[in-house]
Amino acid sequence: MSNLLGLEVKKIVETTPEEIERVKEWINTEEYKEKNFARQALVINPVHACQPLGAQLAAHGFEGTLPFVHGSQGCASYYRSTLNRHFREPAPAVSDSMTEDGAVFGGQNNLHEGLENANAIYKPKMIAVFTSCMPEVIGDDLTAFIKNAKQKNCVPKDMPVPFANTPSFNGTHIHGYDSMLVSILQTLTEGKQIEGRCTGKLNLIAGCDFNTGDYREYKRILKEFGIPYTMLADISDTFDSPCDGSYHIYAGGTKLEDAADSINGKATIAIGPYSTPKSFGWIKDNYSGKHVTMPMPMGIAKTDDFIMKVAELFGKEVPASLKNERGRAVDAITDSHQYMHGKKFAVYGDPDYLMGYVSFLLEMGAHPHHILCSRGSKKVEKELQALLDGSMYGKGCKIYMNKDLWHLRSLLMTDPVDAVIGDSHGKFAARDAGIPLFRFGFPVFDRVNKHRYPLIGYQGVVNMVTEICNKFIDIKDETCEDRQFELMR
Amino acid sequence: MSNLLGLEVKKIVETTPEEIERVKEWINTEEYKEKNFARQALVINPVHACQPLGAQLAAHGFEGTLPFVHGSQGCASYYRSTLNRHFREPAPAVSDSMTEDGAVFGGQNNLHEGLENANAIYKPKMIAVFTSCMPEVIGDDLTAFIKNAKQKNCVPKDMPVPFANTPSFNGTHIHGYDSMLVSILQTLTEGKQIEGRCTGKLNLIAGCDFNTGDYREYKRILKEFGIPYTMLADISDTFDSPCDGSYHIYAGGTKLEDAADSINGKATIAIGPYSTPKSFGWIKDNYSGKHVTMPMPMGIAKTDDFIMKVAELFGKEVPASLKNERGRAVDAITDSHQYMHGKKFAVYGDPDYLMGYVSFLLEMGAHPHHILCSRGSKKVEKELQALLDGSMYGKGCKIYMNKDLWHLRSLLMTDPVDAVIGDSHGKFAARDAGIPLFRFGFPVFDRVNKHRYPLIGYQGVVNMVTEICNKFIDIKDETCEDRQFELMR
Amino acid sequence: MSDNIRKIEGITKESTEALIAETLSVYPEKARKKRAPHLGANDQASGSACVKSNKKTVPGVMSARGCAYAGAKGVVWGPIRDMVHVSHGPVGCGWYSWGTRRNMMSGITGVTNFAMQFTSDFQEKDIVYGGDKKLKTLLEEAHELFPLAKGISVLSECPVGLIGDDINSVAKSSAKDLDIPIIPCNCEGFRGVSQSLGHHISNDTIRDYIIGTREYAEPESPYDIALIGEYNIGGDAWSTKPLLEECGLNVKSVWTGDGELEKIAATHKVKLNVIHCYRSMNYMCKVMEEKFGIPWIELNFFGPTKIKQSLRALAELFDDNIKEKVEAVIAKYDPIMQSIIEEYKPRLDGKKVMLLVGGLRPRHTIGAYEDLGMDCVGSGYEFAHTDDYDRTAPEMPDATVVYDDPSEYEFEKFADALKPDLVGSGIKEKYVFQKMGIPFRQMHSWDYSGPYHGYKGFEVFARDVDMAINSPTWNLVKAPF
Amino acid sequence: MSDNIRKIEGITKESTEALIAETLSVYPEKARKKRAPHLGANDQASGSACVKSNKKTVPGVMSARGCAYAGAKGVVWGPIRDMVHVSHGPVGCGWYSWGTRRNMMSGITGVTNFAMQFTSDFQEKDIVYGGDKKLKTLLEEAHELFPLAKGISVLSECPVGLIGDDINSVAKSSAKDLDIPIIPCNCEGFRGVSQSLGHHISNDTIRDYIIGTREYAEPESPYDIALIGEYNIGGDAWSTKPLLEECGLNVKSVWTGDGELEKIAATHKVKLNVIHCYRSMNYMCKVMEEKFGIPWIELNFFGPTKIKQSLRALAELFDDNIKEKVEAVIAKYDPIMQSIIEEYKPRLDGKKVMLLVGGLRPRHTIGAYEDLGMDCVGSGYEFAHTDDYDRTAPEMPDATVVYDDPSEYEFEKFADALKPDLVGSGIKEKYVFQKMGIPFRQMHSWDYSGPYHGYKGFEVFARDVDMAINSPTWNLVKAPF
Repeated sequence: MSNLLGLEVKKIVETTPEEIERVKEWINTEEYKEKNFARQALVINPVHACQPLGAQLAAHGFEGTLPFVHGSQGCASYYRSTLNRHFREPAPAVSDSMTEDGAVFGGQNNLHEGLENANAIYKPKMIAVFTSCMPEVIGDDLTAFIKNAKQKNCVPKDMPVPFANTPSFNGTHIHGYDSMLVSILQTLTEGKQIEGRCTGKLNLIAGCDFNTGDYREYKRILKEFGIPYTMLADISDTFDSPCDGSYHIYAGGTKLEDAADSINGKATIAIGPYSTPKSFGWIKDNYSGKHVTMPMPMGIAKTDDFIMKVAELFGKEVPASLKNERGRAVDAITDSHQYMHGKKFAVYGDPDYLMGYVSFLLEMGAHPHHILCSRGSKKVEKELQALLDGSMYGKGCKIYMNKDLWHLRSLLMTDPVDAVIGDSHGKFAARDAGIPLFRFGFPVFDRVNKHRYPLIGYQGVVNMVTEICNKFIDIKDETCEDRQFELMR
Repeated sequence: MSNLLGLEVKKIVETTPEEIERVKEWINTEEYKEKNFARQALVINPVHACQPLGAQLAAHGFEGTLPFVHGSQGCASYYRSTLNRHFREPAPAVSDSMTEDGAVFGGQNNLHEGLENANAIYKPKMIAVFTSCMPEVIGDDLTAFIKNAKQKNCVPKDMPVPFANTPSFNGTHIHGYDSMLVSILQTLTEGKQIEGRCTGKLNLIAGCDFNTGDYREYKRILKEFGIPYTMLADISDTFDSPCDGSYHIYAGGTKLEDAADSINGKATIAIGPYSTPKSFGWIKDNYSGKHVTMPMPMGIAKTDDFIMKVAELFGKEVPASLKNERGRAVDAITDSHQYMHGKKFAVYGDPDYLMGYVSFLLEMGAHPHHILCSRGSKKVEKELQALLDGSMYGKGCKIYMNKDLWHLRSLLMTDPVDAVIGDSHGKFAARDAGIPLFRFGFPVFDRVNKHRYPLIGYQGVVNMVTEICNKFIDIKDETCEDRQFELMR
Repeated sequence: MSDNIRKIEGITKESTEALIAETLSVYPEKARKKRAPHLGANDQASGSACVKSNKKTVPGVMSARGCAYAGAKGVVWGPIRDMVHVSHGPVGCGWYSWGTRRNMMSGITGVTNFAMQFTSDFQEKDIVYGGDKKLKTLLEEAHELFPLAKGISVLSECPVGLIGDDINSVAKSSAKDLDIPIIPCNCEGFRGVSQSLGHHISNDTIRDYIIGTREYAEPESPYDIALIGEYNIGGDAWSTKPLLEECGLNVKSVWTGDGELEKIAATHKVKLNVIHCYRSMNYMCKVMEEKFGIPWIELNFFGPTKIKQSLRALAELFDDNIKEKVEAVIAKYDPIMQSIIEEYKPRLDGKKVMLLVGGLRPRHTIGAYEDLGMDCVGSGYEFAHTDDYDRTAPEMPDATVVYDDPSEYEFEKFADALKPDLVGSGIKEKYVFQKMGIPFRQMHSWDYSGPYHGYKGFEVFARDVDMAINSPTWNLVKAPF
Repeated sequence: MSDNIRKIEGITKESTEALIAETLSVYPEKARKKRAPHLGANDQASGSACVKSNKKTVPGVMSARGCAYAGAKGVVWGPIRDMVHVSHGPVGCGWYSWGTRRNMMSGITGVTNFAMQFTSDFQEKDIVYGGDKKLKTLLEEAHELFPLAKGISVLSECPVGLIGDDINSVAKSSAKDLDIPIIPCNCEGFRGVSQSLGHHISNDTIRDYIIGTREYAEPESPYDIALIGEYNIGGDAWSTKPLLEECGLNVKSVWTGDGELEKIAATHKVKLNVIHCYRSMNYMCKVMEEKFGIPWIELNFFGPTKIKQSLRALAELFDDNIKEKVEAVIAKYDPIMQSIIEEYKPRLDGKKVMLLVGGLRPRHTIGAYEDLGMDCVGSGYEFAHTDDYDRTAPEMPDATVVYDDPSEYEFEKFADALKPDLVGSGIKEKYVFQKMGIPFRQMHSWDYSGPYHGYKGFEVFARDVDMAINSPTWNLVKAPF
């Protein structure tokens, strides 16, 4: 009954140290890099996750909302634990635990039973349903299933149950975020548009952003402006909630009535053209007021654009407090440019983050030497190239589309840089290359509180510059010979 | 004309490598430590500076105020460059350049000429005079000198010219801060007390604190409370001013009229019992309203005390926003206690900072194993001991009063710890011991933006915990063997 | 294990059953009926399960369970260090399970170990046209880029089984072409009710493709054993393997912590299988017993009491030489363990712990807590079977609550009522309880610490438990205002 | 230096004098009268000073000057690495000057070098009763704790001179007791008008206590030289010393960068003194010339043009052997320098720089900027003398503004009017100009970079100047709103 491969039975032979040494050297070579970049089918250490993860993030951004995975239960456990580890916070979500028979009969029974139980036990105000592979492959009809669920009173007829098809074999987490978000907005705003009504508010969508500090920073900026706002899919309190001795399953999120009323907003800004295209497209066609999509405001220039756009949309002056903040951020970068100027970086991550990293680095006179995008369109590549072409510090920098972190390793070993910007998964390549990794992306599993420090806005510039410059100085202090070890740097 | 010592003329002999090796080992021994601690006269690598430095800091905390050093010009250059390097900001101050003849005729002429020129050229609203060694030794009578200066119209009669005797051979920079501050307050409030008037404001003195982020954090907290305040000696804008293409010699500081009116305040809190005793003593006897002196609010418990005191003084509830902030800070420390728990620290600095470091570390379950105070009273020692006695994590921790960083080095080499908290000057001892230095003190000459991140309040807790825990994880990642190098920490 | 019945003050069969009833009261009828048999009060004397188990999870209740793929990739296959493990299907499953279990590995990553994420990253077209071709290419690329990999496992994700790919034949033909073992494992996540089936499927695959395909180079010895169900979490195997060697035994292979394919493949040559995680690998122990006549013994490496019992039970199966060595080992470590207990017990005595872990620790760690003076007032498994619960009954104090695949709601309610001083469970539960101000340790991953196995591990375990429970940060949870 | 007169577009004698007049207009009569002679338009042809210098600073104007102690401790003594330098008096002076000059040192701190802060930390009682006893004890303690220190310098701060302590006799007796050189230096901060007197006093002390008290162990050679006025800022001496050695010369001692007491003490045996910082050490060159007949030559190690001129001038004083070596060195470095210039000049051509530094760089660095295509449109010194300004005239373009001990106000006004692309001065000035959006480099300390001396240094200098001027951060200073 054994040895089904029918390979010959051998005595165990250990690989010789010489052979190990040879391969160890070989994987750092140009020759290896070429073989590595020739890969057609195998993906090694990808930077992207699958759609449902982003869908769950979006769902957590709304008041009293329970994310609901229609599919195998293991999927939900994976999404939850990923968010737990990054935020070091709870990430409550249920699944309807589809199994073999689902393949035969479809998932409607699981969905209905799951909705009924989840509603009874966790008393949500909204259940946001999204799919993992199984129902996508067998082709479950969510529209019908959920209509039936309400008829069967699995959930109250008036309970919003938005749903999104988020197949894992297509796009990445940012697309799942977009699909879930647009479905939630469609569901909540249905019939809420009132002729002539204007909330006077700005609707702000942060995009598929896993940094709670960013959300708080957006809100602080708008507060400085004195502009009323509705932040849509606001995860800041969900994933940065107080520890006060009591657990609240729904710790934060956009108030549902605010989300519903957002269709009557004065203006809507969707941050992250690459993580909110569907949502923005639908908003453009359906929301009152003005609509703008903008890149993440990372770095001084992109933050200026955001600030000016907000001022323009609401016909306001930029408040003195923000002018001063800007001046202090500029002070921080002029005072410390010498620690970053001319340094080479490798950066990777989601497209919206990449645009931010690259323009920030170029502003500092640093080189985003290797720019690696795990999944991205020609449009992403073109926009990145345009950023590079706009600065003398972009010369010689190269963009690698649809590549993974094993490709990055080859780049770091054959064409070295001074540091990497990415997420925790880059730590292995960075260690092999002997350079620091700045954990500005998602996920961060191995440092604390990174998600509490904004990367956007002027404060984000100060945060990035501080972390990067001080790390470079740390390295100098830790590696210099005694006679170069000085009090001042 | 040479060899006045009359020592024998010898051929040059190089010290042997063996001898160098022997001494190199020897200075790390217990035996050396004992000799080192037996020092009576020699001070090596002291942690404290002299009074006038603190006096200049206080002076910079007031609107349109020009710090004026009565003494040798070199002194002024030293104070200025120290502040320049720490804040990476301008620190305008003049001196009256006393020279030899001053020793003979006293410094009145220099003072008068200096006041006249400074006033004409730099058009201050106030000139804050403080002394360096020379006039203190020869016994210049500042009271008379300045009276005469006004009679001679070196400065307008109505211009406030507070002055402080700040001898460098007595106390440290924190005492100079106190003396200058009380003189400024006495000068500005003279005759301003109005029977029955109450500004309804809180007067807040931050103490001799070189962290601009702390000042902003105090103000933010009071804003959350909705309590009107006058922050006395507010250096936050002076030493964290925007870079916008124009230089303003007087970039910030407490409005003089607010300072004058502070005598009619509803309440006054003086932070830092060890850097503001004179000021607080005088305020207690002369200011309207309630008066409280409190330790720096470092760590959760001391911040709670501060928050509750503010609430009590103004009969207010603690706002929800601060309750949530507290909860988030507690969340940060419960989530990351495992990275600090049981770690041993050596801490040194000014008494008020030390109280903060020690109570913060004990809160985290860490041990402030070596507590070194460069200049401090029995009272300081008793208060520190009380903190240690109040926690099981204080067991075995020891306090060293009036010791310097060469003593600290002996402690680190003979009784090792995991990290040091102090200022940049500790970097040499920390490097010899092979442990990290956390630069929470003053001055920081070798890292950027440290002064922009508050250490006080709940945000301060998050900042300290983040820096410390992530550095310990950095070290683990950088020093562990491959098989221990992991994605999660 | 102690034969006399242990009682916990304030806990009776009645109180526990009342707690269960009250907890389930919010459930819809059907769900309540399904869940009720999975919750019970322990009957210590009976020595048998008080709950049903290994049933389908009730939809929508928020279970902590994973899937068959998780059991195969994360648990059984992932730890084998010298193989390339391909997550075959969409990108997510492999990405989520990449580096998140803490099964540590020796060797050089990318050269002699492959603690990386290999995936076929299925796209729409692969679903439509099938992924077999892609798999074939992928296997060639893996073999070319990682020539020292001793084999490749192909772990299918849900779509693979649904679209009817035939990974078995691809594996077979590629194995011939590349002349290395390529193991197909049909562990789609929708199979079975939990990780558990993934373990079983993986065991069967080892049986079918691996066992018996290698032989050890060294001559046999009567002391040759294999260590089964030891996954080297936080370095556990680096504590247990040396310990067994100190007892005079030759650990020829470890399943599968820091494991090596060929040594596992030759395990049919050992004289005894020592199993730690019964749930995930008892299948292969039984197979090797039937097929090769290899006896097996179940041990517990948590805490000095259990370790001592285990080593002596082990010694019973060998000659005096081993017996003496074992006694010497015990004599050597007893005083060290005593001093650890003296340091921590005074700070932990009488503290209560609740557990919800996988298939082993909810019972195996109880003794270690008791060594520190602590009581386990509730325990349960994500994916255990009846035989696990039978083994649990005598370990738990009488009448304490036992929960099988509990929902987050149930677990939270029980903790609310029982007020434990420590909860030991997984990352999904950690922050829920910490928000409640209850100290918590991740007991799947040792919470980024470890090892916890063996004498070396107990020192770390004791320190961590003390740190969690006595961290002064907990005193700050409640604001004074 | 070029003999033809250089003009800067838009700068005339008239424009410069108008600028000066306008700047001084806010000053009170007396101050204006005092300051006027210290500001002037350069007369390049004259080759002589256009300003008065080395006068008392006008009180209250905000001068950048330091004191005699700073000149003695910071400049001359501090860099001698194998001595303990005691800041005798209150704690401040030593603390402020601790580690803030960047004179780098070899050796092991606390063992063979003493880059630390030693002070008697005067208290009230020391002022009242005098500090001589304390000094004696302190010297014993220093000798016991630092047995490898080759000597101790005692640098007095203001109070010491005012209370009439006699450090000279304490030094003399302790030197005998401890049998090591203990050098008393009466450099109280109130002496003189600037750092400059501190240099002079220190030179005299070296003359009186050190020179001639040691002899080199090795036999003499015609190529023995000393490098004087090289303080190893940012490692300058580690660029210049090897360069001179590459030219075939034996650098027997460096004054005082990374300096060694005994080698300095034996310098009377060299054949030539090569001086870089004329201001701070010309005194001892003259002494050694008179007393030991040692010729000296003034060189400039900034920028390839000046380096080449300097090396050839140096070669003229030696035989063909050296001449050949020097030409070989020049031939070796010329192309390297050329490539550096080709890289940076296109980005820097025509940029304007203003300088305010100490006693050397306001003239010595001009050539290096010119090598990069830049023009110096204003320069001045903190503590120079007439002979420095004489040497400056030919280096500066005609009619450009020269300022002696300018106030911050004057310097700022000049920059406002001349709109330099770069200002090179000190830390006290740095952030003033950066707030104005003007790129700045600290030219005392090389702004935490360096070395700037020699061929090696020019590469660093060019990179830093380009970085400062072309950093894109300056484009962000003005807000778009």
